[in-house]
Amino acid sequence: MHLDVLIFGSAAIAAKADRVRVRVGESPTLADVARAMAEQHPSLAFALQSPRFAVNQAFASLSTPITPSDEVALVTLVGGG
Amino acid sequence: MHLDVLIFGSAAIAAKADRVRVRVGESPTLADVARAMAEQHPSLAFALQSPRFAVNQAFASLSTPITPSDEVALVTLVGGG
Amino acid sequence: MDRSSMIFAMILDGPVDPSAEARALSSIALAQSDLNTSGRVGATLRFEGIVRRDEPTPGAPAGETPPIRSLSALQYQSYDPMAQAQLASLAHGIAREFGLLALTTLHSRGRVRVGEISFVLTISSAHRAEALTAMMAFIDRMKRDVPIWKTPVWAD
Amino acid sequence: MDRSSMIFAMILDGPVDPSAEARALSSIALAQSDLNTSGRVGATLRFEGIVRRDEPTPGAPAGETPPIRSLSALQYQSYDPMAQAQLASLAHGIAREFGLLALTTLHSRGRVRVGEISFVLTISSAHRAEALTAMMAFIDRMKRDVPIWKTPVWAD
Repeated sequence: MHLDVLIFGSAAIAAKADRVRVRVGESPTLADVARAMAEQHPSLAFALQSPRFAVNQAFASLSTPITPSDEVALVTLVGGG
Repeated sequence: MHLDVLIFGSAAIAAKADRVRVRVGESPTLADVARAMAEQHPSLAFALQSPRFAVNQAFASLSTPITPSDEVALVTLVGGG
Repeated sequence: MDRSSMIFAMILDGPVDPSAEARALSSIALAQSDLNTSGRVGATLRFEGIVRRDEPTPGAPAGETPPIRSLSALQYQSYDPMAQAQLASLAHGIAREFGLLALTTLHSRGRVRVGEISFVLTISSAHRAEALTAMMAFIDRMKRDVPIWKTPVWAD
Repeated sequence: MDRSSMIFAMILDGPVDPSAEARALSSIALAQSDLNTSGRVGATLRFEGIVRRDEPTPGAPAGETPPIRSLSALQYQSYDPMAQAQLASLAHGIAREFGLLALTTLHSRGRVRVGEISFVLTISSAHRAEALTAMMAFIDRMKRDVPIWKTPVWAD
Protein backbone atom coordinates (compact mmCIF):
# COMPACT_ATOMS: atom_id res chain seq x y z
CA MET A 1 0.00 0.00 0.00
CA HIS A 2 0.96 3.68 -0.31
CA LEU A 3 0.88 6.11 2.57
CA ASP A 4 1.39 9.88 2.90
CA VAL A 5 3.35 10.84 6.01
CA LEU A 6 3.21 14.42 7.29
CA ILE A 7 6.58 16.01 8.08
CA PHE A 8 7.56 19.22 9.84
CA GLY A 9 10.44 21.50 10.78
CA SER A 10 13.89 20.48 9.58
CA ALA A 11 12.46 17.30 8.05
CA ALA A 12 10.10 19.38 5.89
CA ILE A 13 13.00 21.67 4.95
CA ALA A 14 15.19 18.72 4.02
CA ALA A 15 12.46 17.13 1.88
CA LYS A 16 11.26 20.48 0.51
CA ALA A 17 7.70 19.28 1.18
CA ASP A 18 5.20 19.03 4.02
CA ARG A 19 4.55 15.30 3.38
CA VAL A 20 6.18 12.35 1.68
CA ARG A 21 4.63 9.30 0.05
CA VAL A 22 6.00 5.88 1.02
CA ARG A 23 5.40 2.40 -0.39
CA VAL A 24 4.97 -0.25 2.32
CA GLY A 25 3.76 -3.87 2.41
CA GLU A 26 0.24 -4.82 3.47
CA SER A 27 -0.64 -4.43 7.20
CA PRO A 28 2.45 -2.40 8.09
CA THR A 29 3.42 -1.18 11.53
CA LEU A 30 4.93 2.25 12.21
CA ALA A 31 8.34 0.56 12.33
CA ASP A 32 7.79 -0.61 8.74
CA VAL A 33 6.78 2.91 7.75
CA ALA A 34 9.93 4.36 9.35
CA ARG A 35 12.15 1.82 7.54
CA ALA A 36 10.44 2.54 4.21
CA MET A 37 10.80 6.31 4.71
CA ALA A 38 14.53 6.04 5.38
CA GLU A 39 15.04 3.87 2.29
CA GLN A 40 12.83 5.80 -0.10
CA HIS A 41 13.64 9.31 1.24
CA PRO A 42 17.31 9.30 2.28
CA SER A 43 17.22 13.06 3.00
CA LEU A 44 15.01 12.23 6.00
CA ALA A 45 17.41 9.68 7.51
CA PHE A 46 18.56 12.19 10.16
CA ALA A 47 15.01 12.43 11.53
CA LEU A 48 14.45 8.67 11.52
CA GLN A 49 17.32 7.53 13.75
CA SER A 50 15.05 7.50 16.79
CA PRO A 51 11.76 8.42 15.16
CA ARG A 52 8.62 9.48 16.92
CA PHE A 53 5.26 9.26 15.18
CA ALA A 54 1.73 10.45 15.77
CA VAL A 55 -1.20 8.46 14.38
CA ASN A 56 -4.50 10.27 14.10
CA GLN A 57 -3.12 13.20 16.16
CA ALA A 58 -1.81 11.14 19.09
CA PHE A 59 1.65 9.76 19.86
CA ALA A 60 1.93 6.11 18.85
CA SER A 61 4.54 3.41 19.46
CA LEU A 62 6.48 1.81 16.61
CA SER A 63 4.48 -1.41 16.96
CA THR A 64 1.22 0.36 16.05
CA PRO A 65 -0.47 -1.16 12.98
CA ILE A 66 -1.28 1.32 10.21
CA THR A 67 -4.17 1.35 7.74
CA PRO A 68 -4.44 3.51 4.63
CA SER A 69 -6.99 5.80 6.25
CA ASP A 70 -4.75 6.71 9.22
CA GLU A 71 -3.23 10.19 9.48
CA VAL A 72 0.45 9.50 10.10
CA ALA A 73 2.90 12.25 11.08
CA LEU A 74 6.62 12.13 11.76
CA VAL A 75 6.88 14.28 14.89
CA THR A 76 10.51 13.77 15.84
CA LEU A 77 11.15 17.13 17.49
CA VAL A 78 14.58 17.77 15.99
CA GLY A 79 15.77 20.92 17.68
CA GLY A 80 12.75 21.16 19.95
CA GLY A 81 9.81 23.54 20.07
CA MET B 1 32.54 45.57 79.73
CA HIS B 2 28.87 45.99 78.77
CA LEU B 3 27.56 45.68 75.25
CA ASP B 4 24.18 46.26 73.63
CA VAL B 5 23.32 43.63 71.01
CA LEU B 6 20.61 44.37 68.42
CA ILE B 7 18.01 41.63 68.00
CA PHE B 8 15.25 41.07 65.43
CA GLY B 9 12.29 38.92 64.45
CA SER B 10 11.37 36.11 66.82
CA ALA B 11 14.37 36.96 69.05
CA ALA B 12 13.03 40.48 69.51
CA ILE B 13 9.54 39.08 70.20
CA ALA B 14 10.92 36.62 72.77
CA ALA B 15 12.91 39.34 74.55
CA LYS B 16 10.17 41.96 74.13
CA ALA B 17 12.90 44.40 73.07
CA ASP B 18 14.93 45.38 70.02
CA ARG B 19 18.26 45.02 71.86
CA VAL B 20 19.67 43.36 74.98
CA ARG B 21 22.55 44.41 77.20
CA VAL B 22 25.18 41.79 78.04
CA ARG B 23 28.07 41.79 80.49
CA VAL B 24 31.25 40.27 79.03
CA GLY B 25 34.93 40.17 80.05
CA GLU B 26 37.53 42.49 78.60
CA SER B 27 38.55 41.91 74.92
CA PRO B 28 35.70 39.51 74.15
CA THR B 29 35.13 37.69 70.88
CA LEU B 30 31.68 37.17 69.34
CA ALA B 31 31.74 33.65 70.78
CA ASP B 32 32.04 35.19 74.28
CA VAL B 33 29.16 37.53 73.49
CA ALA B 34 26.99 34.63 72.32
CA ARG B 35 27.75 32.66 75.50
CA ALA B 36 27.00 35.65 77.71
CA MET B 37 23.72 36.32 75.89
CA ALA B 38 22.53 32.74 76.37
CA GLU B 39 23.36 32.83 80.08
CA GLN B 40 22.02 36.29 80.84
CA HIS B 41 18.99 36.15 78.49
CA PRO B 42 17.69 32.56 78.54
CA SER B 43 14.68 33.53 76.40
CA LEU B 44 17.14 33.99 73.50
CA ALA B 45 18.70 30.54 73.82
CA PHE B 46 16.73 29.28 70.79
CA ALA B 47 18.40 31.89 68.56
CA LEU B 48 21.88 31.20 69.92
CA GLN B 49 22.23 27.50 69.14
CA SER B 50 24.01 28.25 65.89
CA PRO B 51 24.21 32.01 66.11
CA ARG B 52 25.11 34.37 63.31
CA PHE B 53 26.25 37.91 64.06
CA ALA B 54 26.90 41.08 62.15
CA VAL B 55 29.51 43.54 63.40
CA ASN B 56 29.29 47.07 62.06
CA GLN B 57 26.70 45.97 59.48
CA ALA B 58 28.68 43.05 58.04
CA PHE B 59 28.59 39.31 58.81
CA ALA B 60 31.37 38.35 61.19
CA SER B 61 32.75 35.01 62.41
CA LEU B 62 32.55 33.97 66.06
CA SER B 63 36.30 34.57 66.49
CA THR B 64 35.93 38.28 65.71
CA PRO B 65 37.17 40.50 68.60
CA ILE B 66 34.63 43.06 69.84
CA THR B 67 35.21 46.54 71.26
CA PRO B 68 32.63 48.65 73.10
CA SER B 69 32.17 50.93 70.08
CA ASP B 70 31.20 48.10 67.70
CA GLU B 71 27.61 47.77 66.50
CA VAL B 72 26.79 44.11 67.19
CA ALA B 73 23.61 42.47 65.87
CA LEU B 74 22.31 38.93 66.29
CA VAL B 75 21.14 38.16 62.75
CA THR B 76 20.28 34.48 63.05
CA LEU B 77 17.53 34.32 60.44
CA VAL B 78 15.10 32.15 62.42
CA GLY B 79 12.29 31.44 60.01
CA GLY B 80 13.99 33.21 57.10
CA GLY B 81 13.21 36.45 55.30
CA MET C 1 -10.13 23.90 50.76
CA ASP C 2 -10.96 24.26 47.08
CA ARG C 3 -8.80 21.73 45.21
CA SER C 4 -9.61 22.99 41.73
CA SER C 5 -7.06 24.98 39.77
CA MET C 6 -7.45 27.50 36.98
CA ILE C 7 -5.92 26.22 33.73
CA PHE C 8 -5.66 27.91 30.35
CA ALA C 9 -3.55 26.80 27.37
CA MET C 10 -3.71 28.20 23.84
CA ILE C 11 -1.73 28.40 20.63
CA LEU C 12 -2.33 31.75 18.93
CA ASP C 13 -1.26 33.38 15.68
CA GLY C 14 1.71 35.75 15.83
CA PRO C 15 3.59 37.13 18.84
CA VAL C 16 2.24 36.95 22.38
CA ASP C 17 2.11 40.73 22.82
CA PRO C 18 0.11 42.33 25.66
CA SER C 19 -3.03 42.86 23.58
CA ALA C 20 -2.99 39.31 22.20
CA GLU C 21 -2.51 38.02 25.73
CA ALA C 22 -5.32 40.12 27.18
CA ARG C 23 -7.66 38.97 24.39
CA ALA C 24 -6.74 35.31 24.87
CA LEU C 25 -7.16 35.45 28.63
CA SER C 26 -10.30 37.63 28.73
CA SER C 27 -12.53 34.66 29.57
CA ILE C 28 -10.58 33.92 32.77
CA ALA C 29 -9.77 37.49 33.81
CA LEU C 30 -12.43 37.50 36.51
CA ALA C 31 -11.39 34.13 37.94
CA GLN C 32 -7.76 35.31 37.95
CA SER C 33 -8.67 38.45 39.82
CA ASP C 34 -10.68 36.41 42.37
CA LEU C 35 -7.75 34.07 42.89
CA ASN C 36 -5.32 36.95 43.36
CA THR C 37 -7.39 38.44 46.16
CA SER C 38 -8.20 35.10 47.80
CA GLY C 39 -5.16 35.00 50.09
CA ARG C 40 -4.35 31.49 48.80
CA VAL C 41 -1.56 32.48 46.40
CA GLY C 42 1.92 32.84 47.89
CA ALA C 43 3.94 32.85 44.68
CA THR C 44 3.42 33.76 41.06
CA LEU C 45 6.03 33.01 38.45
CA ARG C 46 5.98 34.21 34.85
CA PHE C 47 8.26 33.10 32.06
CA GLU C 48 8.50 34.81 28.69
CA GLY C 49 10.39 33.26 25.79
CA ILE C 50 11.63 35.92 23.39
CA VAL C 51 13.10 35.53 19.89
CA ARG C 52 16.85 36.31 20.00
CA ARG C 53 18.77 37.87 17.14
CA ASP C 54 21.84 35.66 17.13
CA GLU C 55 21.62 31.92 16.59
CA PRO C 56 24.37 29.42 15.88
CA THR C 57 23.92 28.22 12.30
CA PRO C 58 22.91 24.56 12.08
CA GLY C 59 25.08 21.91 10.44
CA ALA C 60 28.49 22.81 11.88
CA PRO C 61 30.81 19.79 12.26
CA ALA C 62 30.74 18.23 15.75
CA GLY C 63 33.25 19.83 18.10
CA GLU C 64 33.45 23.07 16.15
CA THR C 65 31.82 26.27 17.33
CA PRO C 66 29.14 27.08 14.77
CA PRO C 67 29.31 30.57 13.28
CA ILE C 68 26.74 33.06 14.57
CA ARG C 69 24.19 34.31 12.09
CA SER C 70 21.50 36.95 12.60
CA LEU C 71 17.81 36.15 12.56
CA SER C 72 15.03 38.48 11.61
CA ALA C 73 12.32 36.16 12.95
CA LEU C 74 11.37 32.62 13.85
CA GLN C 75 8.60 30.86 11.99
CA TYR C 76 6.61 28.55 14.29
CA GLN C 77 4.71 25.65 12.77
CA SER C 78 2.30 23.71 14.92
CA TYR C 79 0.66 20.38 14.10
CA ASP C 80 -2.97 21.15 14.80
CA PRO C 81 -5.15 20.19 16.57
CA MET C 82 -2.67 17.80 18.23
CA ALA C 83 -0.41 20.63 19.42
CA GLN C 84 -3.28 22.43 21.14
CA ALA C 85 -4.50 19.17 22.74
CA GLN C 86 -1.00 18.28 23.94
CA LEU C 87 -0.44 21.76 25.36
CA ALA C 88 -3.73 21.63 27.28
CA SER C 89 -3.06 18.09 28.50
CA LEU C 90 0.40 19.12 29.68
CA ALA C 91 -1.04 22.15 31.50
CA HIS C 92 -3.59 20.03 33.37
CA GLY C 93 -1.05 17.32 34.15
CA ILE C 94 1.54 19.73 35.55
CA ALA C 95 -1.05 21.62 37.60
CA ARG C 96 -2.28 18.38 39.16
CA GLU C 97 1.20 16.91 39.72
CA PHE C 98 2.53 20.01 41.49
CA GLY C 99 -0.69 21.12 43.20
CA LEU C 100 -0.79 24.49 41.45
CA LEU C 101 -3.52 27.08 41.96
CA ALA C 102 -3.30 28.39 38.38
CA LEU C 103 -1.39 27.78 35.17
CA THR C 104 -1.83 29.77 31.96
CA THR C 105 0.27 29.33 28.85
CA LEU C 106 0.25 30.85 25.39
CA HIS C 107 2.44 29.77 22.47
CA SER C 108 2.85 31.45 19.10
CA ARG C 109 2.08 29.98 15.72
CA GLY C 110 3.50 31.66 12.58
CA ARG C 111 6.05 34.45 12.41
CA VAL C 112 7.52 36.08 15.53
CA ARG C 113 10.17 38.73 14.99
CA VAL C 114 13.36 39.28 16.99
CA GLY C 115 12.53 40.86 20.35
CA GLU C 116 8.94 39.62 20.31
CA ILE C 117 7.50 37.06 22.72
CA SER C 118 6.68 33.59 21.39
CA PHE C 119 5.81 31.83 24.64
CA VAL C 120 4.37 32.81 28.02
CA LEU C 121 3.90 30.58 31.04
CA THR C 122 2.40 31.91 34.28
CA ILE C 123 2.07 29.79 37.41
CA SER C 124 0.42 30.59 40.75
CA SER C 125 0.93 28.39 43.78
CA ALA C 126 0.82 28.47 47.57
CA HIS C 127 4.62 28.36 47.92
CA ARG C 128 7.52 29.19 45.67
CA ALA C 129 9.12 25.74 45.51
CA GLU C 130 6.35 24.06 43.53
CA ALA C 131 6.04 27.03 41.15
CA LEU C 132 9.72 26.83 40.21
CA THR C 133 9.89 23.06 39.80
CA ALA C 134 6.58 22.99 37.90
CA MET C 135 7.88 25.66 35.51
CA MET C 136 11.02 23.72 34.70
CA ALA C 137 9.06 20.49 34.23
CA PHE C 138 6.50 22.21 31.99
CA ILE C 139 9.08 23.72 29.64
CA ASP C 140 11.10 20.50 29.39
CA ARG C 141 8.02 18.42 28.62
CA MET C 142 6.61 21.00 26.22
CA LYS C 143 9.78 20.82 24.13
CA ARG C 144 9.49 17.04 24.12
CA ASP C 145 5.74 16.49 23.72
CA VAL C 146 4.07 19.46 22.04
CA PRO C 147 4.46 19.27 18.25
CA ILE C 148 5.59 22.80 17.45
CA TRP C 149 8.65 23.44 15.27
CA LYS C 150 10.61 26.62 14.76
CA THR C 151 12.39 27.57 11.56
CA PRO C 152 14.84 30.48 11.40
CA VAL C 153 14.16 33.39 9.07
CA TRP C 154 17.65 34.77 8.48
CA ALA C 155 18.26 38.51 8.36
CA ASP C 156 20.67 38.32 5.41
CA MET D 1 29.48 41.76 22.92
CA ASP D 2 28.56 44.01 25.82
CA ARG D 3 29.35 42.08 29.00
CA SER D 4 27.68 44.51 31.39
CA SER D 5 24.39 43.68 32.99
CA MET D 6 21.64 45.89 34.35
CA ILE D 7 21.22 45.45 38.11
CA PHE D 8 18.77 47.10 40.49
CA ALA D 9 18.05 46.11 44.11
CA MET D 10 15.98 48.07 46.62
CA ILE D 11 14.12 47.70 49.89
CA LEU D 12 11.05 49.92 49.91
CA ASP D 13 8.33 50.78 52.41
CA GLY D 14 5.04 48.91 52.10
CA PRO D 15 3.82 46.52 49.41
CA VAL D 16 5.48 46.22 46.00
CA ASP D 17 2.40 47.34 44.09
CA PRO D 18 2.60 48.44 40.43
CA SER D 19 2.95 52.13 41.24
CA ALA D 20 5.65 51.55 43.86
CA GLU D 21 7.47 49.33 41.39
CA ALA D 22 7.25 51.84 38.55
CA ARG D 23 8.52 54.60 40.84
CA ALA D 24 11.41 52.49 42.12
CA LEU D 25 12.45 51.40 38.64
CA SER D 26 11.94 54.74 36.86
CA SER D 27 15.69 55.42 36.70
CA ILE D 28 16.33 52.24 34.71
CA ALA D 29 13.14 52.22 32.59
CA LEU D 30 15.01 53.47 29.51
CA ALA D 31 17.85 50.96 29.86
CA GLN D 32 15.27 48.18 30.34
CA SER D 33 13.43 49.18 27.22
CA ASP D 34 16.73 49.29 25.25
CA LEU D 35 17.63 45.83 26.47
CA ASN D 36 14.21 44.43 25.58
CA THR D 37 14.54 45.57 21.96
CA SER D 38 18.20 44.59 21.63
CA GLY D 39 17.60 41.03 20.44
CA ARG D 40 19.94 39.75 23.17
CA VAL D 41 17.25 38.60 25.62
CA GLY D 42 15.83 35.12 25.07
CA ALA D 43 14.12 34.65 28.43
CA THR D 44 12.61 36.82 31.12
CA LEU D 45 11.47 35.37 34.39
CA ARG D 46 9.50 37.21 37.07
CA PHE D 47 8.75 35.99 40.57
CA GLU D 48 6.28 37.66 42.93
CA GLY D 49 6.07 36.70 46.57
CA ILE D 50 2.60 37.38 47.96
CA VAL D 51 1.38 37.37 51.57
CA ARG D 52 -0.87 34.35 52.14
CA ARG D 53 -3.79 34.27 54.55
CA ASP D 54 -3.20 30.94 56.23
CA GLU D 55 0.00 30.21 58.11
CA PRO D 56 0.82 27.33 60.42
CA THR D 57 1.13 28.76 63.94
CA PRO D 58 4.67 28.58 65.30
CA GLY D 59 5.61 26.52 68.34
CA ALA D 60 3.78 23.27 67.57
CA PRO D 61 5.52 20.16 68.98
CA ALA D 62 7.80 18.41 66.49
CA GLY D 63 5.96 15.82 64.41
CA GLU D 64 2.55 17.38 64.96
CA THR D 65 0.77 19.33 62.27
CA PRO D 66 0.53 22.90 63.55
CA PRO D 67 -2.95 24.43 63.55
CA ILE D 68 -3.70 26.92 60.78
CA ARG D 69 -4.34 30.48 61.83
CA SER D 70 -5.34 33.43 59.63
CA LEU D 71 -3.09 36.39 59.03
CA SER D 72 -4.15 39.89 58.21
CA ALA D 73 -0.63 40.99 57.26
CA LEU D 74 3.08 40.36 57.61
CA GLN D 75 5.30 42.94 59.22
CA TYR D 76 8.75 43.04 57.59
CA GLN D 77 11.68 44.38 59.57
CA SER D 78 14.95 45.02 57.82
CA TYR D 79 18.32 45.73 59.44
CA ASP D 80 19.40 48.83 57.55
CA PRO D 81 21.62 49.70 55.81
CA MET D 82 23.06 46.18 55.96
CA ALA D 83 19.96 44.63 54.37
CA GLN D 84 20.08 46.98 51.39
CA ALA D 85 23.83 46.40 50.94
CA GLN D 86 23.42 42.61 51.16
CA LEU D 87 20.54 42.64 48.68
CA ALA D 88 22.57 44.69 46.18
CA SER D 89 25.66 42.53 46.67
CA LEU D 90 23.59 39.39 46.15
CA ALA D 91 22.07 40.86 42.97
CA HIS D 92 25.48 41.66 41.49
CA GLY D 93 26.94 38.31 42.56
CA ILE D 94 24.11 36.26 41.04
CA ALA D 95 24.12 38.29 37.80
CA ARG D 96 27.87 37.71 37.40
CA GLU D 97 27.78 34.05 38.40
CA PHE D 98 24.99 33.14 35.95
CA GLY D 99 25.88 35.61 33.17
CA LEU D 100 22.53 37.41 33.35
CA LEU D 101 21.61 40.38 31.17
CA ALA D 102 19.44 42.02 33.85
CA LEU D 103 18.31 41.44 37.42
CA THR D 104 15.96 43.71 39.33
CA THR D 105 14.63 43.00 42.79
CA LEU D 106 12.40 44.86 45.24
CA HIS D 107 11.63 43.79 48.81
CA SER D 108 9.12 45.30 51.21
CA ARG D 109 9.85 46.83 54.58
CA GLY D 110 6.98 47.36 57.04
CA ARG D 111 3.43 46.10 56.75
CA VAL D 112 2.19 44.10 53.75
CA ARG D 113 -1.39 42.84 53.86
CA VAL D 114 -2.71 39.47 52.72
CA GLY D 115 -2.84 39.36 48.91
CA GLU D 116 -0.24 42.10 48.51
CA ILE D 117 3.22 41.57 47.02
CA SER D 118 6.22 41.73 49.35
CA PHE D 119 8.97 40.66 46.97
CA VAL D 120 9.62 40.87 43.23
CA LEU D 121 12.55 39.39 41.32
CA THR D 122 12.89 39.80 37.56
CA ILE D 123 15.68 38.19 35.55
CA SER D 124 16.57 38.54 31.86
CA SER D 125 19.03 36.22 30.19
CA ALA D 126 20.00 34.84 26.80
CA HIS D 127 18.55 31.39 27.53
CA ARG D 128 15.99 30.02 29.94
CA ALA D 129 18.24 27.64 31.88
CA GLU D 130 20.37 30.30 33.56
CA ALA D 131 17.32 32.43 34.38
CA LEU D 132 15.66 29.56 36.26
CA THR D 133 18.74 28.41 38.16
CA ALA D 134 19.73 31.99 38.99
CA MET D 135 16.25 32.65 40.37
CA MET D 136 16.36 29.65 42.68
CA ALA D 137 19.86 30.53 43.86
CA PHE D 138 18.90 34.16 44.49
CA ILE D 139 15.87 33.34 46.62
CA ASP D 140 17.72 30.69 48.65
CA ARG D 141 20.64 33.02 49.36
CA MET D 142 18.39 35.98 50.08
CA LYS D 143 16.65 34.01 52.80
CA ARG D 144 20.04 33.10 54.23
CA ASP D 145 22.01 36.33 53.82
CA VAL D 146 19.72 39.36 53.69
CA PRO D 147 18.73 40.45 57.21
CA ILE D 148 14.99 40.90 56.81
CA TRP D 149 12.56 39.31 59.26
CA LYS D 150 8.83 38.79 58.99
CA THR D 151 6.41 38.82 61.89
CA PRO D 152 2.80 37.67 61.51
CA VAL D 153 -0.03 40.07 62.24
CA TRP D 154 -2.89 37.70 63.11
CA ALA D 155 -6.41 38.38 61.91
CA ASP D 156 -8.03 37.43 65.23
